[in-house]
Amino acid sequence: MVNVRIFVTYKESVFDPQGETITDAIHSLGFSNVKKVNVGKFFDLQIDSSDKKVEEVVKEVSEQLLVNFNLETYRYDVMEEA
Amino acid sequence: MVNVRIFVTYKESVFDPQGETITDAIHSLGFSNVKKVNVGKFFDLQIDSSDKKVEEVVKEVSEQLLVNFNLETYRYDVMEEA
Amino acid sequence: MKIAVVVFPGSNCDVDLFEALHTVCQADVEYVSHKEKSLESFDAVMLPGGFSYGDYLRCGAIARFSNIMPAIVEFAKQGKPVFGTCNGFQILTEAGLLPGALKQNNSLKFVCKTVDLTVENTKTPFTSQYGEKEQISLPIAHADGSYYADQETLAKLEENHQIVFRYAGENPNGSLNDIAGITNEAGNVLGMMPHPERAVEALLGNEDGLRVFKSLLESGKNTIEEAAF
Amino acid sequence: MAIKAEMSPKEIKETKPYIEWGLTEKEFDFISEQLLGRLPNYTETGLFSVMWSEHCSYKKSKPVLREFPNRSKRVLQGPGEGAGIVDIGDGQAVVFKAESHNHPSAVEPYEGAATGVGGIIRDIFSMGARPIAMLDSLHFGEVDNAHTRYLINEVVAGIGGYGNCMGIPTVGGETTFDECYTGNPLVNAMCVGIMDQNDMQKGRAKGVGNAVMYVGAKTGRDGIHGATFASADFADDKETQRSAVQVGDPFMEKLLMEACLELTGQHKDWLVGIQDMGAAGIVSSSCEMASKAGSGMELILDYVPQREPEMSAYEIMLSESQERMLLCIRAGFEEEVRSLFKDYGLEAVVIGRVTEGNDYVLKHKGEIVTNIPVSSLTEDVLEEPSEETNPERISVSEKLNNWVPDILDARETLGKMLAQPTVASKKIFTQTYDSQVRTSTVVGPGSDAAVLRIRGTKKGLAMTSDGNGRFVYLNPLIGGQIAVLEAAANLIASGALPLAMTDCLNYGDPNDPEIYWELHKSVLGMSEVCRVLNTPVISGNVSLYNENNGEAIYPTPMVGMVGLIKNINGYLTNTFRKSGAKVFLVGE
Ligand SMILES: Nc1ncnc2c1ncn2[C@@H]1O[C@H](COP(=O)(O)OP(=O)(O)O)[C@@H](O)[C@H]1O
Repeated sequence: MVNVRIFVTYKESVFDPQGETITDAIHSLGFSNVKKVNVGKFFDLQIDSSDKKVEEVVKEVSEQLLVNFNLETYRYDVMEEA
Repeated sequence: MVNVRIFVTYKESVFDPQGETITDAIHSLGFSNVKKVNVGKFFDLQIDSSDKKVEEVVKEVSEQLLVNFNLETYRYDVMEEA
Repeated sequence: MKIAVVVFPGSNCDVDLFEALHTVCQADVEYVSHKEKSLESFDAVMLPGGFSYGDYLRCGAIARFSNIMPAIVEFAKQGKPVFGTCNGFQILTEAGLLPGALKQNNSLKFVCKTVDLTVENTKTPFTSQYGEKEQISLPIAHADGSYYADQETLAKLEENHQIVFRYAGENPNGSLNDIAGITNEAGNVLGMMPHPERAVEALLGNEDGLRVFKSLLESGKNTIEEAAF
Repeated sequence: MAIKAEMSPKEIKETKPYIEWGLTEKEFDFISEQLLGRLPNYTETGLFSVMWSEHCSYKKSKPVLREFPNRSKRVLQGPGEGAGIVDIGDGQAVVFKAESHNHPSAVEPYEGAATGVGGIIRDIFSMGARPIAMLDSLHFGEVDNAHTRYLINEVVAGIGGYGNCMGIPTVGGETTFDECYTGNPLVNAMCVGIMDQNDMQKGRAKGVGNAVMYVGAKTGRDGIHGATFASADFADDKETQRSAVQVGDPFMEKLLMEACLELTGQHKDWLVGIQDMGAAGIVSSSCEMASKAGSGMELILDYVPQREPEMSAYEIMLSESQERMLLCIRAGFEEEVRSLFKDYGLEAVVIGRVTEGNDYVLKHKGEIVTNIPVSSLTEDVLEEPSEETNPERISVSEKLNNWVPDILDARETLGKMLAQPTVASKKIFTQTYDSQVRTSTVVGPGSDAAVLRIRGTKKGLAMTSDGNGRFVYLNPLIGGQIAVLEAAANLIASGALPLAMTDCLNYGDPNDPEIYWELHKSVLGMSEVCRVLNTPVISGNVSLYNENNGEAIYPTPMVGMVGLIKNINGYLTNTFRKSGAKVFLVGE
C-alpha cells in the first residue's frame, strides 16, 4: 500500500473569494500579521501498488477526475509505503 | 515572512460522504487499486513573524476560525522562511 | 421533435424541465436515465439542474463519467441541440462540450432570486424567439455559478458571439464578462446558469423563459421541413 | 474508539452508569423488578435509557399532549406515525410534521440543522408521500453577539444545504432574535408532502416470518446517545463531553427518497411497513414497528451494514447515523427489494424477522445480547407526573394595570420597529434557500404564508410556521391561543382554508413546576383555538430541557399549519396590488 497526497489549488490567475474572505476574517480577529491566505484541497489516496505504477495512477486519476485544468493545478507527494 | 500550511481533515470517526462518493467514482473509472480516498483542505498562510510567535498565531487562527472541532482536526507545517 | 431530459443521480430540476416541455409546450419529451447508452430516436437533449452526485468534488465532475455521456458528446458533435441549465451547464463544461468552468459564487453562498439578463445572441436553436439585446428576467438558484475562462477563451467567446445571455445590472456570482450562458463554437450546445424552465407560466409570476423552449421546438420544425424537401 | 469491556449487570446496578445516560434509579429498579424480573445487561440498559428518554417516550409531556384535539372529518392519520395525513379531496392527501433539532444545532450548527431537515424529510416520505416543501422556525440570541452570528450563518447554511440538494423548496418560515435563545437556539423544521391516499404507509412490522430490512447509509458511531442528549439540559462545562454529531449526506437521502417512493408507489404488495430511523436509530424504529403491530422481532446485528470496525451491539443499536430506513417486507420479496434499491446504488439488507409473541431478541456474534418484551421499551414507560405552579411573575403581573405604550412620534417608532432584526426583512437568509425548485411555488418567502399549486389539479396549498415565545412567556394561555390564531390568519390571508396543524413544543426543564405550568397552559390555549377553528393537531414534536446554565428559554411553541386553496387562481398575497385600491380594517 502506498499513500499519496494530491494537492489541488486554483491557478494563480483565478480569483479565490474564499481566500480573501478568510484573510479578512483573520484580520478582524486581530491577527494583522497574517498577510495572505490561500486555500486548497487535498486528497489522500491509499493505493495498492502491486499491479500498476503508482505515479501513473495518480496522474490519471488527477487529470481525469480530481483536477479541472480550466481553473486548477495540482502537485502530489508519495508518502510512506505502509 | 514565514509560510505555514495548515491541514484540516475530518476526525476519523466522522462520516465523510464526499470521500465515499469520490472513491466510488474512481473505481467506476477502473482504478480498482485505489483503496481509499480521504478529502481534506489546506490553508497556506503568509505570516509576518516579527511581532508574535508564529506557532501561537497559527494555533489561535486554526482553533478560532479554520477548524471545526466538532468534526475536524488539524496539523500544520511551518515551511520555509521566505 | 422528440426531446430527452437526462436524469443523473441527484438531478432535481428534471421534473421542472419535463413539465415545462410536456405540460406547458405540449412537446414530445421523455426522461432518459444516466445509465442508458444511446440517444437514438431523440432530436434534442436537455440536462437539468440539481446536485448530481451531491456535487461532491466539483459540480458536474462525477456526472460527466456517466454511461450516457459518450452518447451526449456524439450527439453534440453531430450538431444536434444540447441544452444544460445550472448543474446541466456545469456538467457540459466538465465534459468539455463547453469551454471554461463554473466556480463558487463570490459571495460563497447559494443564491436563489430573479435576475435581469440581456439576450446577446438570437441565432441559436434556443434563442431565436427573443429579440436582439432583449432584456429579460429569469430565476437563478446556485452556489457555483461564477463563470471562469482564461483571457484567450473569453476573447474567442466574445468574437464568435458564443455569449448568449449576460447578467444585466448586478452580477450575482462574479462571472467574468457577466456571462450567464454560452454556446459552443458551432452554436448547437448551450449552457446557462439561470433556469428558464422556472419561468414558463403566468401562475408562477414569470414567462420570460418560455421562448427558450419555443425556440427549440421551432428550430425542430425547420430542420424537419428541410429534411422533407 | 477502543472497545471497553462492558460492565456486567451487577456492576451496572452498583455503579449506576444509567444515570449519566438519563435513566433514573426508580426507572431502573422498575425495569429490573417489574418488567424483566432480572437485571438488564449493558446493551439492554442502553436500549432502555434511550427508549425511556423524553425524546422517544414523551413520558413528561404525554399528559399534556392529550389536550390537543386530533380528529376531524379530514384527518386520515393523526399523531403516532411518522407524520399526520389530511384528506384534500380527489383521492389526494397532504402529509406534514415539524421536528426540532435544537441541541444538535447548538453544538454543531451546520450539521445539526442539516440533519434536522434530513430527519423530517424521511418522516414524510416514509408515509408514502412526496415531500414538496420545507419551512423552518428559527430563534436565536441577539445579533450583536459574535457566536450568535456564527450560529445563524451555519444553521441557515445547513438548512439550505440539505434542502437545496434534495430538490425540496424551502418556502417559508420565521426567524426571531431574543437574548433568551443565546445559549440554546431553536431550530425547528417542517416538511409538507403530498400523496395519493392509496399509497398510505404505516410503520409496522407484522406477519410472522416477514423480513426486517435495513436500507440506506451504513451505521457508524455517530450520535450515540443523541436522543438522551436531546433530553438533558446544557451547561458550559459539559461542552467537551458531548458526543459526536451526525453528518448529513443529502445526496444519499435523495437516492433513498426516490427508491422508497418507487417502493411505496409501485410495489405495495411487497411492503408491510416502513419507518425512518431517527433518534435512537435501529432500536426505536424496530421496536416501535413491532410494538404497533403487536409482534415480536428478532434481529441479527452482524448483518447491519457497518462503517466502522468492531462496533458493539450497544453502538449498533443506538447509533444515529443518518439516511437510513427500516422496512418490513413480505417474506419472499426480499430479493426484489434488494434489487430495487441496488438500482439506486443503495444497500438493502435483511437484518431480521418478525416473530411470534412479544419478544425483542437481538443476536450479535453468536450470542443473544438482548431478550426483553417489546412493550417494555414502548408501552411500559412510566409516565412522570409533574408538578405545576403559577410563576410569580404571572401572578404579579395579573394585578398590574395594562401597560400602554406612549408614542410621541409615530414615524420614529415605526422606523425603530422596522430596524429590529426580528421585524426586518429576512431576505439575506431566504435567498440562500432554493424556494422554487419543483416549479410549484406560487408564493415563496416574504408573504403571510407560502402558496404551492398542486400539479394536475386546480388546487393549491398554503403553509406557514409561526411562534412567539414572548407572548407565551407573558401569558401562556393567551400566548398559545395567539400562536394558533396567527398561523390560521396567515393561511386565511393567503386565500386558504386552514386544515390542520403540527407543532414543536420548545420549553425548558419540565421538572421545574413553573415551566410545566407554562407548557400545560399554553397547550390548553392552543387546543382551545384548534377546536374553534377545526384544525386538529395531526403531528408534532416536543423539545424540553432548552436551557443554558440553568436559564430556560421563553416557552416557545412553534405552530405549523397547512390550508387548502380550492382554486389556485384565488390565492392572495400581502401586497397592495394597485394604487387607489380601498383599504379595509376587518375585525375589532
Ligand atoms: N427562516 C426562514 N425561512 C424561510 N422563510 C422565512 C424565514 N424567516 C422568515 N421567513 C419568511 O419571511 C417572511 C416574514 O417572516 P416573519 O418576520 O416571521 O413574518 P410574519 O410574522 O408576518 O409571519 C415570511 O414569509 C416567512 O415565510
